[in-house]
Order: sequence, then structure tokens, then C-alpha cells
Amino acid sequence: MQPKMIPALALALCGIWVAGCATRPSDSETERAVAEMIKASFKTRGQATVARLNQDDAQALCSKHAGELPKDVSDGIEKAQQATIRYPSSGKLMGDWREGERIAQSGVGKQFTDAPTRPAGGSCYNCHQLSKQELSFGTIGPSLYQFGKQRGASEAIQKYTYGKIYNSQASTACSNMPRFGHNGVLTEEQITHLVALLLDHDSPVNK
Amino acid sequence: MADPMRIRANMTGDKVEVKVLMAHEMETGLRRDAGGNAIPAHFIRNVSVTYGGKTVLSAQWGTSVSRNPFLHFRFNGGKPGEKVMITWLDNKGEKRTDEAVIAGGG
Amino acid sequence: MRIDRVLAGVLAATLPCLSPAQQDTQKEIERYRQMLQESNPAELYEARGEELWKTRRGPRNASLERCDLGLGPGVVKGAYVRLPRYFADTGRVQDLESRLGTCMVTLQGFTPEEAGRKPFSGTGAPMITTDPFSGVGQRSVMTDLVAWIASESRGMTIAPSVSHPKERLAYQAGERLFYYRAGPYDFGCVTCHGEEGKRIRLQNLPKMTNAKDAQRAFGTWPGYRVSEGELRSMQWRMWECVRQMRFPELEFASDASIALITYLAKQAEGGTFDAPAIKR
Amino acid sequence: MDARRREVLKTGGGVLALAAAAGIIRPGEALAQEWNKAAFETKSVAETVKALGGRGSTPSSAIEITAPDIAENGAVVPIAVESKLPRTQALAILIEKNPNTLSADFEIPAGTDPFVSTRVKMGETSNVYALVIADGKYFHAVKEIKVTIGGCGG
Repeated sequence: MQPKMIPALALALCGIWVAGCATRPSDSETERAVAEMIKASFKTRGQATVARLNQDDAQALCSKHAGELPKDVSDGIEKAQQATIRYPSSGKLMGDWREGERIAQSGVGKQFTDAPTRPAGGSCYNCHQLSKQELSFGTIGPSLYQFGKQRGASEAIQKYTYGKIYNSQASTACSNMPRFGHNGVLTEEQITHLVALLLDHDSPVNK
Repeated sequence: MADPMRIRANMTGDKVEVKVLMAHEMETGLRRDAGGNAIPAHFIRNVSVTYGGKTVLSAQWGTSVSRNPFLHFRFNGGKPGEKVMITWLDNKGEKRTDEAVIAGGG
Repeated sequence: MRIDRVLAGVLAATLPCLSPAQQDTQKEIERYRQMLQESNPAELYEARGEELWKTRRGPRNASLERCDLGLGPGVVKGAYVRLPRYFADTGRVQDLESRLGTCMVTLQGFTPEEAGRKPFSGTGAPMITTDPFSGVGQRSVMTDLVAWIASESRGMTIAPSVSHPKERLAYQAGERLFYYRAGPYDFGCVTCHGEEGKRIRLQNLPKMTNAKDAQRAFGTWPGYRVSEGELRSMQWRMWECVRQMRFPELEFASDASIALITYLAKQAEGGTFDAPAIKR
Repeated sequence: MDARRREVLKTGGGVLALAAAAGIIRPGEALAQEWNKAAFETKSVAETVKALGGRGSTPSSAIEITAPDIAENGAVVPIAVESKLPRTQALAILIEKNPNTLSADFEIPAGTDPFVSTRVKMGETSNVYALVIADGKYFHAVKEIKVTIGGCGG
């Protein structure tokens, strides 16, 4: 959004209130109400505890700056998130693409209805096109079809891909994509399988 | 007791067009509840439709007919103002009969 | 449901490599949705709900016919499209389900726990889940009532009230909650509903800050969901989204749920209400 | 016996209905006995045809299946079957890859159009068969329906 548009938009927003802007609740009043609701309207169920509603720095900043992320904030988030990435101690970044496809298909994990012992899926197809065969794919993220074919599978590309899945916000602050490794959704090994799904020459993604 | 069906019977030309919605679980027997216990099969097995004492459609169903079943068919020889009667019977012996008056053309 | 999902998952991995163009997929899905419109089992719920409104129930053996949904005692026609709104007797902004809970307490004598936390079964059938919605083998009085009351606003214009300070506060808190990102997946409502023309799998996602999308979304809930064989309400829609966001459980008829619904209703203002709809 | 009950008794048809009318069996039982358990337990199209009294079936272009190519959800797949074969007596819907193949079997008396529309569950992408008995002979049409995975938490 261009800065000069903001006053006009603010005026337009005022217009929707019958009683005018003067009686809108103040920001601090709204903030108090939200904090109260977050405390009173949710309850722990199964593995989904109320502690999950406590935001970390990135979550708080992304919520606050939704829509217009200032450059310094975004740089700060990326730098902090970059520092969280842990690579597998084996040094091996490419796993088995077949396993990767299974993980990419699965959307289970971390819901209060999921068994906590069951490994989470990557929900990849929820948001991305990957292999050509799967017609049911989402579009919140870009198509990853032929991801490896276009980029190759050099060590640098492997590292980038692993890092992107481990912590998407290391390269894109406030990305819609979960920080799968950093937040403990996927294991390091699971991530290497997804790297293979994206980069392996034989993976259906690159056919 | 089972809920009433929603029956629409309309004349279209010289035919009676019948559309029915039945309130039924149509449970396959293959699902489990939240506690992991098998949910027993519960489904409509027989449907029959009569007009003027004569059967105009009879059906046998398995568990793979969708929940809250829908059925649409047409028969000849019906008149507006007369009644169509529908009966279903499920695997637990539960039964429901409802009737609808045939509406004029439209 | 779990088994169906597993089967579908197995299938997804073994789809034949015909790969028709994506437009064809979208077109066929549209055709599927069109075919569903021919008949909507929501009617079965609406019929039950209309009966339940008039049925004497609870410790006071009273019906809900004098329940004030905002337009005066007993006025149902058009009530849904004016909700949520502030009610002086409770001092709260309430959506339909919250308000029905109030009436079950004040008119029928149920405890708030009974009215808000558990679905009632008109037949005394055993309940399998404890969620405040209907599910396998159980009926929800609340859901049935919602189906009928919503149907009594069909074709009307969505016009929620935002003149009372508490209504404005609910709206603004709802907006904040819409952007609130948290949990192990970093999700917020905005993750899926902040951009135009996006999908999860093949399901189109409404952008809630876009009036046309919001009108269509708000205007088609409650809905009969074929994937579950159940009628689902707006409270359920919030509860289920929040579950999939990996948040803790959103309490039924809680202030946060009502704030979110208030925000959505306001975004959808001016749209035509066309529910209960039939959905995937 | 009230009028409604008398009406119900007439729905059975044939010998069973006569038995019911004579008070030998109740109407519910009369209906129950007409359920072809063996047919609903079959696991293949060939078995189902056999269980429904056929020795095989011939493909026919006079049978039309109206259904989507892709179903957004397998729990509800709308399917209509229409037969243009003379003297159509019965229509059945078979889903090859479901745990049990036979989904629904409709008897079409004279005077009723050889057409039914209903909704069925499909566990996965499968061929759907419309089996028609016309003039004592068995015919079929087939259509593949793809079932897609949906939602985000499964």
C-alpha cells in the first residue's frame, strides 16, 4: 500500500461507523479485550495447550504488522530466524523422495484430534502443486512442480531447500508457511525426505 | 423414532416427478468413533413407493448409499391431488412411512 | 470419517496419470457442486428445528417461542441477518447460538452448562462425542434450531448491528483475532483468508477482507457438509478452523468466537443471505 | 387397522405381500425378506451380476450414467442412471472399488420411467457400473469417477 493512500482509507473506514470515529474503541481498549478473550475463550485439549497462544517474537511482529511489514522489521525477523536453522549431524540433506511424497500428502499433526505419538505430515499439497499426478493441490504457496529440474541438486540448493522447510521465515519474514523444523513439527529426517521429493531427479516433482 | 422424510411430488407433463430426502445415518459399519470403537452398521435396506395401492418403485440398498439419502424418479399415470406413499425399512427393523400430495404442473 | 480420509489418501497417491488440465479439474468440481444443489439435506434439520422451537422442554417445560433473538420476543424472520448484536439483558454481544443458549436458560430452565456445552438429544439417544455439535449417532438441538432460524433469513440482506460500543469492540477485537498468528504452524485466520483466489487442495478460500468473498462465505453458513453428513453452524466453522490452525479448543459461544463472527458479519454486510447451503 | 397401515401392506408385491395381508408376517418383515444379502456382500462386478441372477452382461450405449467426472468428496457422489432399453425391469449401481460392490438395486415396474437419481459413497476413485435388466437380459454402462482428497487437516 502506498503511504499517501492511508489517510483516504482511514476516512473511508470511519464512514462505516454510524456513530462516527469518535466512539470507536481505542486501540488499548481493543488490545485489552483481545488479551482477555485469548485467556478466557480457549481451553487446552489434548496436545493443543493454551500455551500455544503465547506468541514468539516473529508471531507477534507478523500479527502486528499484517499487511505492511516495514523493511527493518522484516530484516530483523529473517536474521533471527536464520540463526535457528539446524542441519542434520549426518550432513546428509537428501533422503528418500517416496517417503517425502507420503509426508507431503499428509495433513495430520498437532491438532487436538491427532494422536501426539503419530508423526506429523507436511501438509505440502494443501498449499503447493508438487507432482503432476496429484490434481488436488492448493495454491496458497507457489507451484513446486519441476522445482529440482529448474534448479539442479547442488549442495547449495540442497542447503537452501532444507533451510526453507526448516524455517521459512529465515528467507521470507512472515511467510504463510509453517516453520516446520524450528517449531518441531517435522523431524530433521522428515525434512531430508521432502528435500529429496523436491530435488531428486527421479522424484515425480521433476518429471 | 425416525424423522419424517421430505417428499416433493410434482406433475411434469403427464409424469409425476418424485424427489425424496430421508433422515438416516446410513452407517457403514466400517467407521470408528473417537474412542476407537467400531460404529455398528445402520442403514436403510428397503424403500418402496406406492401410488393408488400399486408399487411404482422398489429398491434395495447397501451401506454405500449416502447419509441422509436422496432419491429422484418419475412415474406415469399419477394425478394432482392424489397421494404418493413412501416406506423405508432399515437393518435394525426400524421403519418409516410418509406420504405427499402430488402438486400440479410446474 | 477417519477411514474415509485414509481411503482418500491412499487413492490420492495412486491416481492414474491422465492429468487433465487443471482448468478441467476446476470445471468438473464446479459441476459436482452444481449437482449437489439439486437437493439439500439441510431441509431435514430445518424441519426438526422448527418443531423444536415450539416444543416444551427443560425443567420449566417451556418452548422457545418467546425467545428474543434481537427483533423482539418470538421474532425469527430476519433475525439471523441482524446478528451478532448487543443484548442489554445479558450485557453481551451474542451470536445466534449464544443467544439460543441464553433462552434455553432463561425460558426453559436449563443450566448454562447444559445449554451451551452439550448438545441435547430430543430422543435421549446416547451421544458419542462431547463436542457441542451434532456428530455420529447424535443430534444437536442447537444445530437443528440454528438450521431453521437461519433459513428464516433466506434471501435477506446481511445487516449486522455495530452501533453499540460493545458491538464495535467485538468487531475490532474480531479483526485483531483474525490477524493473530500463533501455535506450532504459525497460523492465523489470515494465513488462508488473506489473499484472493487461493485454495487449500481444491477448496476455494474466501478472502475475508474482500466484501464479495465475505458475503458469499457468511451468506452460505450454516451449511450441510456432505463430507461429514452433518449440518454445520457458524460456531462450528470457527471451532473447526481454529482446530486446524493447531490452536487449543475455541470454546463454544465464547467471546472470541463471537468477536470473530461479528467481524465476518460486518465484512459481509450488504450481501444476500442464502443459507443453510450445501457444501463439500 | 388404520388406512395408512393397509396402504403399507400393499407395498410388498407378490407372494410376500399376500402373506402380509393375511397377517402371517408383519409388513416390516415382508420388506426385510426381500433384501438380497448375498448380492450386497459381493466384492466384484462379475459376482454382483451373478448374485442378481445374471450370467454376464453386455455393454450398452442405451444406458446413460450422469455423474461428475471428479467428486470433491467421496461421501456424496450424485449418480443418475437412465435406460433407453425396451422393457427395462431393474437398474443397479455398482462401485467396483468399494468394500462391497453393489450400492443400490431398483425394481422398475411398468409405468415407471427407467430412470433413478441418487447419491452414493465412494471410498476411492473407481469405475461405476450401471447394470440394467431389460427383457430378462443384462446390460451395463461404465464411467470412471475420480474422488479427490480435500480439507487441510487429514
